[in-house]
Amino acid sequence: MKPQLILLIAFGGAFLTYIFGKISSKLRDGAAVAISLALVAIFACLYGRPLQESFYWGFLGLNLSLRLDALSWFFAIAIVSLGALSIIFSLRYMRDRERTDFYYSMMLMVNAAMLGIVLSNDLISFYIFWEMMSWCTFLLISYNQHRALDAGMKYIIMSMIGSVAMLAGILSLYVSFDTLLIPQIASSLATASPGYVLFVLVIFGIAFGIKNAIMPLHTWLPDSYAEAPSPFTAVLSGMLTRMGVYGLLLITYVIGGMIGGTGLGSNVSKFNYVLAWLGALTIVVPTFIAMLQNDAKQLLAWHGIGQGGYMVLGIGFGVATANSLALAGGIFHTLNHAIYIVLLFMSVAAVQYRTGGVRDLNSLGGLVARMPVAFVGALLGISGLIGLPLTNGFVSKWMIYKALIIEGHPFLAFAALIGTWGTILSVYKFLHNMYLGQLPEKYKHLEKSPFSMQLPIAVLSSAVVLFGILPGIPLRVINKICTWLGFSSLDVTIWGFTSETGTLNTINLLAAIVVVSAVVWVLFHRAAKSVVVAQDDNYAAGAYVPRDKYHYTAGFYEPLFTMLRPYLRDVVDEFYTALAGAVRKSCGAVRRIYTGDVGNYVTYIILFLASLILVQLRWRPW
Amino acid sequence: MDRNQIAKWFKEPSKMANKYSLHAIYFCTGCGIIEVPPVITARWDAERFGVIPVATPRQANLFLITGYVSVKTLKAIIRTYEQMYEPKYTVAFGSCPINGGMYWDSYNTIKHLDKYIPIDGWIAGCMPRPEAIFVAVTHLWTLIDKGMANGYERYKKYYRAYRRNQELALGKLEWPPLYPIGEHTEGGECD
Amino acid sequence: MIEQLKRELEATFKGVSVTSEADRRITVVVDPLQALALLRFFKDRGFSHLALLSAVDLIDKHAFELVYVLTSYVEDTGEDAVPGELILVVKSMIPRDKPTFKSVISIYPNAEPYEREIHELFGIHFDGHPRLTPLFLERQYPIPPFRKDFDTRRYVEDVFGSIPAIGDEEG
Amino acid sequence: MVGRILQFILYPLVALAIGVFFLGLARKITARIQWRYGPPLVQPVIDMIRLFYQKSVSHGPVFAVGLIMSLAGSIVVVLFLPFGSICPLSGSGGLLVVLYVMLLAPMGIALSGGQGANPNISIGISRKLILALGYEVPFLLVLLTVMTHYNTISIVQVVEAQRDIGWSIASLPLFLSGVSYLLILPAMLGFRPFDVSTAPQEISSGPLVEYGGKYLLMATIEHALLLFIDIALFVNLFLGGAGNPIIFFVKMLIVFVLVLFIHAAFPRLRIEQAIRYLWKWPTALALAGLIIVTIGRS
Repeated sequence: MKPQLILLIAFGGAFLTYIFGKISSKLRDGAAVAISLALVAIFACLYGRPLQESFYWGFLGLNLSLRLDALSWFFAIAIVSLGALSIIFSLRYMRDRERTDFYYSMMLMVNAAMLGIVLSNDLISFYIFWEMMSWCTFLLISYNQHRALDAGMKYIIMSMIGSVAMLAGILSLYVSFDTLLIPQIASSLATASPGYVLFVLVIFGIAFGIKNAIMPLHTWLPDSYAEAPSPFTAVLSGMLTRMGVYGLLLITYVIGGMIGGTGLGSNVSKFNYVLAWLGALTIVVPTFIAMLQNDAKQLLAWHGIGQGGYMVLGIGFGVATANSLALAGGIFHTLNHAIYIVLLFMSVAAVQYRTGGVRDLNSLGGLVARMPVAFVGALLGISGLIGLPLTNGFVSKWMIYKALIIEGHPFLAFAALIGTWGTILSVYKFLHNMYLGQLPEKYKHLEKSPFSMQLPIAVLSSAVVLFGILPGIPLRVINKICTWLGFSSLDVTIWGFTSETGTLNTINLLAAIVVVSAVVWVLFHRAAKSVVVAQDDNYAAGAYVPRDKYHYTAGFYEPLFTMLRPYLRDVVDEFYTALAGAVRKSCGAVRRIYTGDVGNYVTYIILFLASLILVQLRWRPW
Repeated sequence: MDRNQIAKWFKEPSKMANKYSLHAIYFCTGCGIIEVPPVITARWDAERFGVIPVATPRQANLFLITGYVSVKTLKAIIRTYEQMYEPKYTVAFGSCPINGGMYWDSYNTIKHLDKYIPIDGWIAGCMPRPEAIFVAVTHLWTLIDKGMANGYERYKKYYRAYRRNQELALGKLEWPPLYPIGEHTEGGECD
Repeated sequence: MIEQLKRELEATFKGVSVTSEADRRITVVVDPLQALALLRFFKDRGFSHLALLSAVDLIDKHAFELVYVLTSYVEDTGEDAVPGELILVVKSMIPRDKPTFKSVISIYPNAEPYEREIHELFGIHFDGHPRLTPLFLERQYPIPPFRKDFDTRRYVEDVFGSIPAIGDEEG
Repeated sequence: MVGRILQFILYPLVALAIGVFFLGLARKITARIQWRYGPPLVQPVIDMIRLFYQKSVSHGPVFAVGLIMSLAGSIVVVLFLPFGSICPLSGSGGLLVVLYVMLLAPMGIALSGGQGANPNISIGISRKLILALGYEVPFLLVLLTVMTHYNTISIVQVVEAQRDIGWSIASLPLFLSGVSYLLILPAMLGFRPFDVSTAPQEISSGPLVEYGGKYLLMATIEHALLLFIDIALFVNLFLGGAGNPIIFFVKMLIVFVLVLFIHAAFPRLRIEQAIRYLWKWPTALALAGLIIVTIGRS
């Protein structure tokens, strides 16, 4: 099974679904699901065997090659499985929408492009697939027309800036080492001057920073998450934005030679410290901005940025101090975040599907009675996001904190911990306003979410709990990635870590919690019976308040907002919009030069030639 | 605590616990509310008897009705009483809830509160003094001991009659009945 | 002060009797037709505060007497008057069998709850009142309760007395 | 092995007994300060027995599951804390795990209250979470100071380290964080100056509005355990956490009575005032302690 055959299947599948769509929608849905499940099967059985494929296409005299190793397998299996789940989810979600053929083929195309990135072994194919991914995302984000168009525009402008920066980096690498195969670059970079290495780091860092929405470069994310169709937002937030993390890991591999050989070059570790601090900043500020949002998807989008900060903090700090626990924590958090953010977006989409697109938190409420499965998914999703014990978020956060504290960086750890508390407040508001509280009259007869939506939610909820209780399963693969990147391997066991400065044992934790809750449940059950009452049989100081007379969840954290609101304006976004406005104004001024009559153009040319001659006479630059 | 007290604790803990931990909710009806603050504060400390004021009927098992009951207040009293859950006791202060007191011929007050919600203890007097309230609490203990403080069982047994009386006094009630009563059958016992 | 007011009133309204039983208190009795004009007259004089609107059931004269109590905040009710000290009481009688009167909300807006209360308790209808709905009472009464011919004892007997005690009627 | 199982069973019961004793003591001492006799010391036990037999109202499955989760979370945290020489779960998680398991309690009550669908509950929960955010800032700084100072994340090792170099509240940087911890202790325990989330007068006891018999029983048990947890954590981290449980209990008693006096004497703050206070003095002290520790370490 050669890698380019896999890519062929993926891209071919995308076109096939488009053609089938022309024939019949049922055939197209079946084909889309079949292809995505086939990809999952392929990667599942490719677990242990690294594949090396050197030449698959002569392109301008450069040989493009693909490879599959521990790092790319880890990301690939995540991409295909989340892709398959979101395709299954969107079967019912997109049923009565228009342009569904375009939608399905684009979804498969985006998955294929991401696979391409992860499998590519040289920078040109990496760049091609990167561009393809960006453009497919742009087309999918602007699927709902009107407001989604400018969200897509904002996205594509920023990611184009990133890819242009990457292109410049690739060209400079090609010019200095005249090879584009990543392993060869890694070896030749070891001998390069530290200044050049720092330049490569910064250039690629900007490209991957924009994609991973690190703090100053994050402004495209909230609008594009909110406006994209929900199943695609799940994929976008789950894996697509984490291609930036894959890129960062790639850089650590490329400069891997530096770590093994001369130890960490001072400026390389300095760059990664800056990255770690940016990650810490990205954890704190967006999480508190998330509290202000009244739109469910905006709130989750801001958390997407915040959690991205954990990954960057883990990886940046791990590389800066050659600490494999932090690096493993960062990688593991990427997987965990992918799982529970997709789960949360799917539960929001399920509610949207039933309530006709409503996602304003102040007008929903009490849906736990009507949509229990979506509620359980949301509950497990937010406990993963917070990092409650027995969920996967907890283990990866624990790894990052332990590394930070033992290495003696309490302020970074403090930023991360405060991020957790900010998450708790804003995420409880999300759950409370959407599922708990009073059920409004108009949703009294809301039916449950359809089975095709409940299946992905159930699968992902069990994944959240499974990786929380048995973190050893993914950690074994991550351990292989760390050793491949040149870091020391961790003594990982099935249930956590043993070390003298503090251990983690999730099995004992699970046993303790299960036994104790059983005891508490027995005590609870033996006490006097309780009567289940209707929602309006509520204490209201003796008065009877009928159902829809008041709704109390508006302005959930009002006292805190009045204090924090001046500090939480999105200054970066305002700066960018001001910049864009200034550019538009100046371009307007320049446009006046083209008056349209030929005489002016001739005078411009003569003036230009005169100035050239003058310069030549005066300073003789040539 | 003498010997048989402890034995009684083990024989019927729920009765003893109900006696010595009466969480009271008092509805500020009529003039009696002036008596409650001195009762629960420093001078006549009700907490010695285990009686503490609580905020909501859900947490309470003692309902103090302090003073005359106007027709409008009766609606709130019934609502509060129905939001409390077994075992619950009610004590009415003063002569107005007994038979109307000095408002016996007023068109706007409820004469015999017992017709609308079951009352376990009455305290006579046109606003009883705090000592009278403590006597009432101790009497309530003996009632609970003998099992005679069964207002809530009476309410459940004759709920249809109580509901009919309430609707005679107040017209149609907005909230559904507490216990299932068939709309068609008239008077008599409910299961 | 009172003579000067009496002269002005007799000049503008006919059949008006102005008396002053106590110091700083003037009672003006007027027939219902001119009552509104009189209130408007006093309002322009600076009596801008309608302290109270109440009714008296004179059952032997078969009439209701509406009593408007006015005071003023401004100086110019007379050369030595202190704000608010001079209390003016306007009375007018309306027949008991046709208890209707014009609402004074156009002159004194704060009369709205007073008129609702009097409507509820005396049964006097104020036409021109935006919403004459019940204010205090929970139940409907055959005769408005404050009227003298409303026998409260008999009402209490046959309304509350008729409600059977719990448990005894089942034997 | 039998000893360990016994520890697992007896330790939470001992913790509950101490917590309930503290509740009784609180009511007795507050009464004495207000010139009245106050209930017998065992009054909380009587209340709990009565609540056990009282019928109650439920608003749905989450109403009960949330409360069970919060009580289970508190009991599991108790298992992680060393009490004198006993510490059942010391081997499987340090201070970080305790910090995260302590999240279960407020989240559980917030979840179960959420389904109660009552405006008072919603206001109570939002105040509770805001107050929690308020005292978490200094609390996290304090924990980080202790962890960096002893370069470990396991409480047992912190206690052992203090055995030979004396109480950590004596050393300069940790004195600042110890004082900061004491300043935020009333907020963590929900005592008077900061009991904005369960204010009986303003929002008729906040999240507890719809709790009847057994629900109120679970809430009181959870509050009693919360008393034990926060004070035991303070004693372990700052007062050396004694060898045998008796001395440990005496230290806890002293700290509790200190906080109780503040509880009995102070009126309730508004939520904004509480946050402004919590983010001013305790945070400044904790930050100073952390800076001194990091400078000392690097």
